[in-house]
Amino acid sequence: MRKAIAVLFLGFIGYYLLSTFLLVPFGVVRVLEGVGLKYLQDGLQQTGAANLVTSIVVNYRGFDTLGEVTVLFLAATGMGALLYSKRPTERARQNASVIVKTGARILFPLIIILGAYVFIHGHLTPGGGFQGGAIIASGFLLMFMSYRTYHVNHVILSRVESSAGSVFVIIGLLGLAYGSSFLANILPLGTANTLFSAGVIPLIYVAVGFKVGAELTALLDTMLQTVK
Amino acid sequence: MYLDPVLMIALPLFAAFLIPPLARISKGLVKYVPVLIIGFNLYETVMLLPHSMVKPVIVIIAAWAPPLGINLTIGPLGNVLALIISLVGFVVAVYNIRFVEEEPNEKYHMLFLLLTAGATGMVLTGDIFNLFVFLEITSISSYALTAFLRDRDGAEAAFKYLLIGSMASTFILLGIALIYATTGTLNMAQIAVRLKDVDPRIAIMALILLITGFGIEAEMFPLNGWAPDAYSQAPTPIGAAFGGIVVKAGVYALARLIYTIFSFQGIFHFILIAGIITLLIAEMSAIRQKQLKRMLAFSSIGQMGLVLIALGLATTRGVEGGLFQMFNHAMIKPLLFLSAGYLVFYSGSKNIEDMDGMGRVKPLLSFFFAFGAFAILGLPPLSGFWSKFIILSETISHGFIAVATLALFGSIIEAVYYLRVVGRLYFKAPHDGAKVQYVPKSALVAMSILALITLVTGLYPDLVMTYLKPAAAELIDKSIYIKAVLSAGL
Amino acid sequence: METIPFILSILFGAAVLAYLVGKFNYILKVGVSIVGLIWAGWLFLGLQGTLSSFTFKMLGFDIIWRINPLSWLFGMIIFGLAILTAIFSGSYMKGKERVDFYCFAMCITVASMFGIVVSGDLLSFFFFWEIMTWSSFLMVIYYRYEAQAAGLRYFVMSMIGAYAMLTALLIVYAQLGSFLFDVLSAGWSGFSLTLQIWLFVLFVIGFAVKAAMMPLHTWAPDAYTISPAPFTALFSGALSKMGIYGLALLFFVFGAGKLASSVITIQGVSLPGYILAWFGAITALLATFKAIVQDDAKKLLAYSSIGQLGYIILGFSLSSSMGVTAGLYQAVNHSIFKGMLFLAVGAVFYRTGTRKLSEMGGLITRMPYTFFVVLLGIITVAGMPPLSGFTGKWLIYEALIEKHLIFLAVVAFGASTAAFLYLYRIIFTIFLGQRPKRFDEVKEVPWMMRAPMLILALLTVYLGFYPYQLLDLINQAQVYMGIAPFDLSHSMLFNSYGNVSTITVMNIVAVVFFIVFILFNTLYKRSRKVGLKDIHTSGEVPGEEINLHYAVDFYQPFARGVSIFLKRSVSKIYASLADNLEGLFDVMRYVYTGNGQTYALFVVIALAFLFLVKDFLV
Amino acid sequence: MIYYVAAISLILIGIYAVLVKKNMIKIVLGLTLIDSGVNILLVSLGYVKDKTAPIFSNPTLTAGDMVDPVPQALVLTAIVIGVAVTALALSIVIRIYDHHKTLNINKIRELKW
Repeated sequence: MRKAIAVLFLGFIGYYLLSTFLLVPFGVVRVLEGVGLKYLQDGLQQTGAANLVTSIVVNYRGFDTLGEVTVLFLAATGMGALLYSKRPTERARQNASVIVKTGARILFPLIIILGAYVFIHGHLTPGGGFQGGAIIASGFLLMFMSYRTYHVNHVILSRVESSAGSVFVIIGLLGLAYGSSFLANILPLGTANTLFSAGVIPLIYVAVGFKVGAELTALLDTMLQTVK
Repeated sequence: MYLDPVLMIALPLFAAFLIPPLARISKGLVKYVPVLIIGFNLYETVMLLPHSMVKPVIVIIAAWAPPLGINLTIGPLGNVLALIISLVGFVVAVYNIRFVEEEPNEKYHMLFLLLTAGATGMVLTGDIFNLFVFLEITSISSYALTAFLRDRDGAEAAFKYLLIGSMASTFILLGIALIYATTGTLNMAQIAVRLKDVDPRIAIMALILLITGFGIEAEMFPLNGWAPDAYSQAPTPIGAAFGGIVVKAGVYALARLIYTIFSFQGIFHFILIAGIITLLIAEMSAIRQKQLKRMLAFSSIGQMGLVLIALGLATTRGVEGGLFQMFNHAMIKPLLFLSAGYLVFYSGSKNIEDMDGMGRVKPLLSFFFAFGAFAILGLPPLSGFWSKFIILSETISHGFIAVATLALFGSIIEAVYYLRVVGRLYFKAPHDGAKVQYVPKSALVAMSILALITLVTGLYPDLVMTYLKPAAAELIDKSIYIKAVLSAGL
Repeated sequence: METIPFILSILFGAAVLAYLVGKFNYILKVGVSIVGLIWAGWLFLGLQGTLSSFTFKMLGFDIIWRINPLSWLFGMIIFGLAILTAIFSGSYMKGKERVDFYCFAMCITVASMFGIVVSGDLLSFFFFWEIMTWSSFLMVIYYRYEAQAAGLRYFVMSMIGAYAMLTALLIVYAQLGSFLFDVLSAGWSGFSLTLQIWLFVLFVIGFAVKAAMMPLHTWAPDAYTISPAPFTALFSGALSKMGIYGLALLFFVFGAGKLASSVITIQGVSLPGYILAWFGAITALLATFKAIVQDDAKKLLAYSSIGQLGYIILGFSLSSSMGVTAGLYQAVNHSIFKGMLFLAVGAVFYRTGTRKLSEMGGLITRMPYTFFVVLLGIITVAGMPPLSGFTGKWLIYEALIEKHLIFLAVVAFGASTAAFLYLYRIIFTIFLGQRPKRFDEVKEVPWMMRAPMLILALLTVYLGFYPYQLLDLINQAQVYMGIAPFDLSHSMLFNSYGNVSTITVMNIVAVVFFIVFILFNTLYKRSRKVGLKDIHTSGEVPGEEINLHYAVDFYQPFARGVSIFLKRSVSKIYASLADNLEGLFDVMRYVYTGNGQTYALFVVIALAFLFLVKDFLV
Repeated sequence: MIYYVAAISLILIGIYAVLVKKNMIKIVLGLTLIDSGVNILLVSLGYVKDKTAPIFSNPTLTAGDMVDPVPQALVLTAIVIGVAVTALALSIVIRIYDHHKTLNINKIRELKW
């Protein structure tokens, strides 16, 4: 019964959604005056970042990203609050095989380095703080899965989270103090396509990278600790 | 003299990031952080009022003028709502000082701070995707806070809320996608300008998707299934914050959509009808509730129904009434929730029938509850009277006499269930099990602030109305908003 | 400072102050409220004949507070009664709990009633009307435990009435763009006939609830019974008059009376007025029947009050010069005698602790002053010469006969006659007959309570002699309302059916009274006193536990006779209606099934629905 | 166009799971499906035929050669939000499981009417 109703109404919605989206032509430039085009035209000169997605994420729409970081922070905090217990119960994890363990030990530093690379070069190549952070967290996930007793230090994670988040806001506030507005760029843009370019973008992305890495790791750790 | 308004969002986030280290230094200090930060927000919003009333204050972020960058647009409407949110947030934060003993309470304060910051961001931002991001901040902190207490069915309520909330964000994203695909911009003012040239078949779909999404936050029937559960299971101050903060932001988004961004006329009738249905169903459901906070939750939905009616009228006076109702509801419903919280605590039960005789045991608390009940019923000289009066007057002026009659019918139902509770508080013999403890001073201060505001605005409604008039004008005449934003870009 | 807002602030200030200082000292809080009321009343007295007005704007609405002869008349009823009851309460409430609350609600009620009569616009009228509703509600629920159901019923009925009125006045605003009475009276005739009828019905519902007109009276008996005695006097005497005041406004200031010209008239009375007159007459009759079978003294008086208000409505709805005079006169009069009767019953309750008629008796020697007050009171209610009630009743009959409304006159006369039954009951069972032993030590009430009752009693005597001053005031009000003043000279009431000189009537009565008094006194000396159990039932002496009080089943045969009228209680119909509605609401809330998936499904359905109707949303 | 169909199908499948599946973990998976669908839709809206990623990695590229970067930036944000919601949803499910010892959503109806 419920299935039938669900299918019926979803069919309805699907039909209307599709017929509407089909009115939007696919694969062509639709709006000539759109902000997207402006970013493409002026982005490189204005922000100095070769990767325009990064310049949008961190600079033009940096406020969104601050919100985004906050959302992730919220999720970590929320999980911490929800799964809080005075004496965390350890889940009976199985030790992985020797191959996995050894592989993990070798791969772990490499993964971390890759993650760091991705977020440090966020303004030059595809990638950025979020991606790099996710890679770092995946490294920790690998370690969690391989070693039964692998632990991360909560205090350190939390400190990294807090300080990285604060750095983001402080950079923004410095923009307010020394520049024209919150999150405004206060550093020289440098030449595009070099590591030290694009003003504050790399700084913010490094902070985001640390923060995301720490937060995702904390998420994993929280869930592992309380599941019985 | 005001500081850069972006601090109203940046500071709470900053403080939230810093709370974990602070908590390690001193746990006792954390609970004062929200009071301080939201107090600052309150100061900012008050100081901004004279400026925003004259002309919307545009705050540029990251040095990019709109539409390139994100900007905060603090018009009269946004400012008034930010004021409401900060005020409720401040009061609830004061109340929180002694309320939350459960661990990990530094996380609780952090989440609450972010909830307020998110809602403030929602009403201030001028960018539709940024609005979405702040909506998510608000709702994610709400999910977490709903499930915060362990001894209740909070998790269940939170799951329902999350389920529906995620669907809301899906629809909103789809709507934003449609808008971006056709207008090529995310700035609300520019969208409003460009939507004129967009195929109305697409625009109406975008509007429907967005309305459904924000309607969930604004508790529109039948999208409000989450509300009674979440209100009643969340810690009491959070129930108050839902009524005073989250819903207000949702309604703001709704109003911004239908008035400023889109210009479809038929949608107003839909909002009007949705409003009256919401009101009636909520009041009918409330009358047979056994739990006090659940009853308050339904009542809150009913009040939002009244606001929706006012917004659906699409007249200056109607919108003024609706905003006034929002203001009143934001003052009164927290008052009811906060007093109910301690009533529940001292009687040791959530059920209405166990509230017997609390008027004897806790006279001041019961007084605040009764005061709030009278105010929300719209009895003069309390503030609820004026907003109800204006809304009904405007409804009848536009020929919707049936709607007004039904709304009045709802009010009578409301009177019955509120007075039943008030009657129980004062007219039944108290149970033995009632705990006799002192209510913390901070809670009493919080409730007194709200009660005082309710009384003063009731006696002198023009005090608030002076500021609501430009806000309503901003909604009705969208060119004010659009011109202010786009001229900042030049 | 302007006088009117100053009086209002005195009253509200007294309320708050009484509440605040109430925590410390009993005399202080009662003193504050009494002084506040007297001060305000004194200032108000000085406003007679002036056309003082005060205007300001609130939320863009014009607000006007003003005094005119009509409002001055009603204002004096309020203040007179309020001051007397406040003094009475000073002694009555001593030692009771929550006196601060009592004083607060009392002052607020008076302030709101004052606000109602000085309102020159519908907005402030409604504003004060609502304040009056909740403040009197606070009084009704003063006795915590028993009062909840009665209080809730009172409040809900009042809300229904108030909201009917609100709808009407908002429609007026929608039509005219102003809440001012003046604008309304100018604009009323421009409304379409249907609209006029709707507005009329809505306003009448609003006012009739407060005036306890059948079938909207069901709150009154319980609410009157349950509220503290001094307040009941104010409730019945002044608060219910606000409904009458509203009707007066509706007919003669708003211009609903003009409806007469455009609708069918019956014997010179417009159809709405005619229907209303029947409502009034039936209210008078049925309430009297109800009153007769009551055993609770206050309930009896409550029904009596409903009946008397029926008379007043009857007078008003005729819209003739004499009818309105009769209505207004009876309104003032009713305030006086119902005030004194309720106070007297309160005084008896104060000393005996019971309101049950079947438990009292023979108190005449213990409480002679109270007896005297009740005696004068019932004579007034009955409308017998020489006291003030006579003039009122006489005017009503004359007005009915003048319009050739014979049936109405018969009904009204029947009700009046039947009223003797309950009036006799109340004085006989309380004060005459044998006294139960436990009341042997009962003392008369203190002077602070005696004085207000006596003042009211003397007022009825005075008005019996000289109704002219009051009639003169009423005439001024009538001129303001646009009705030809009633023809009177210094001691004569003129009309087409003959003239009455109250002085002559008074003289005759005095002589008759004197003769009867002497006769009675000489005969009384030879009578023998009989105890309550001093009877023989087949040789058995009835034990202590058997209640042989003569007031048990006092009017049993009569009750059987009229049971056909009393069987179908309107309040039962309302109760079952309310129950059924609640049952319906209960079904509605099952929409919230508790299943998160169902809620999600609702969202999907809503979205699909919106998609479906999207063409209407453009 | 096929992207539209695929994305909308993903959304619908996700909603279907949310509406019909009894296991709460599956419902949460449904939510992530919805998220993915929306993200794909967003990205495909920004796609322009024969154009490349918006990165000036070599000097020959000009603005005309690139796809719209804004949807990509939005998707980045949307993904992170999706992750956050999923994480929170899972922790709520853990709490519910601790309390009720079941994952069947029909059995968890303490709050109703």
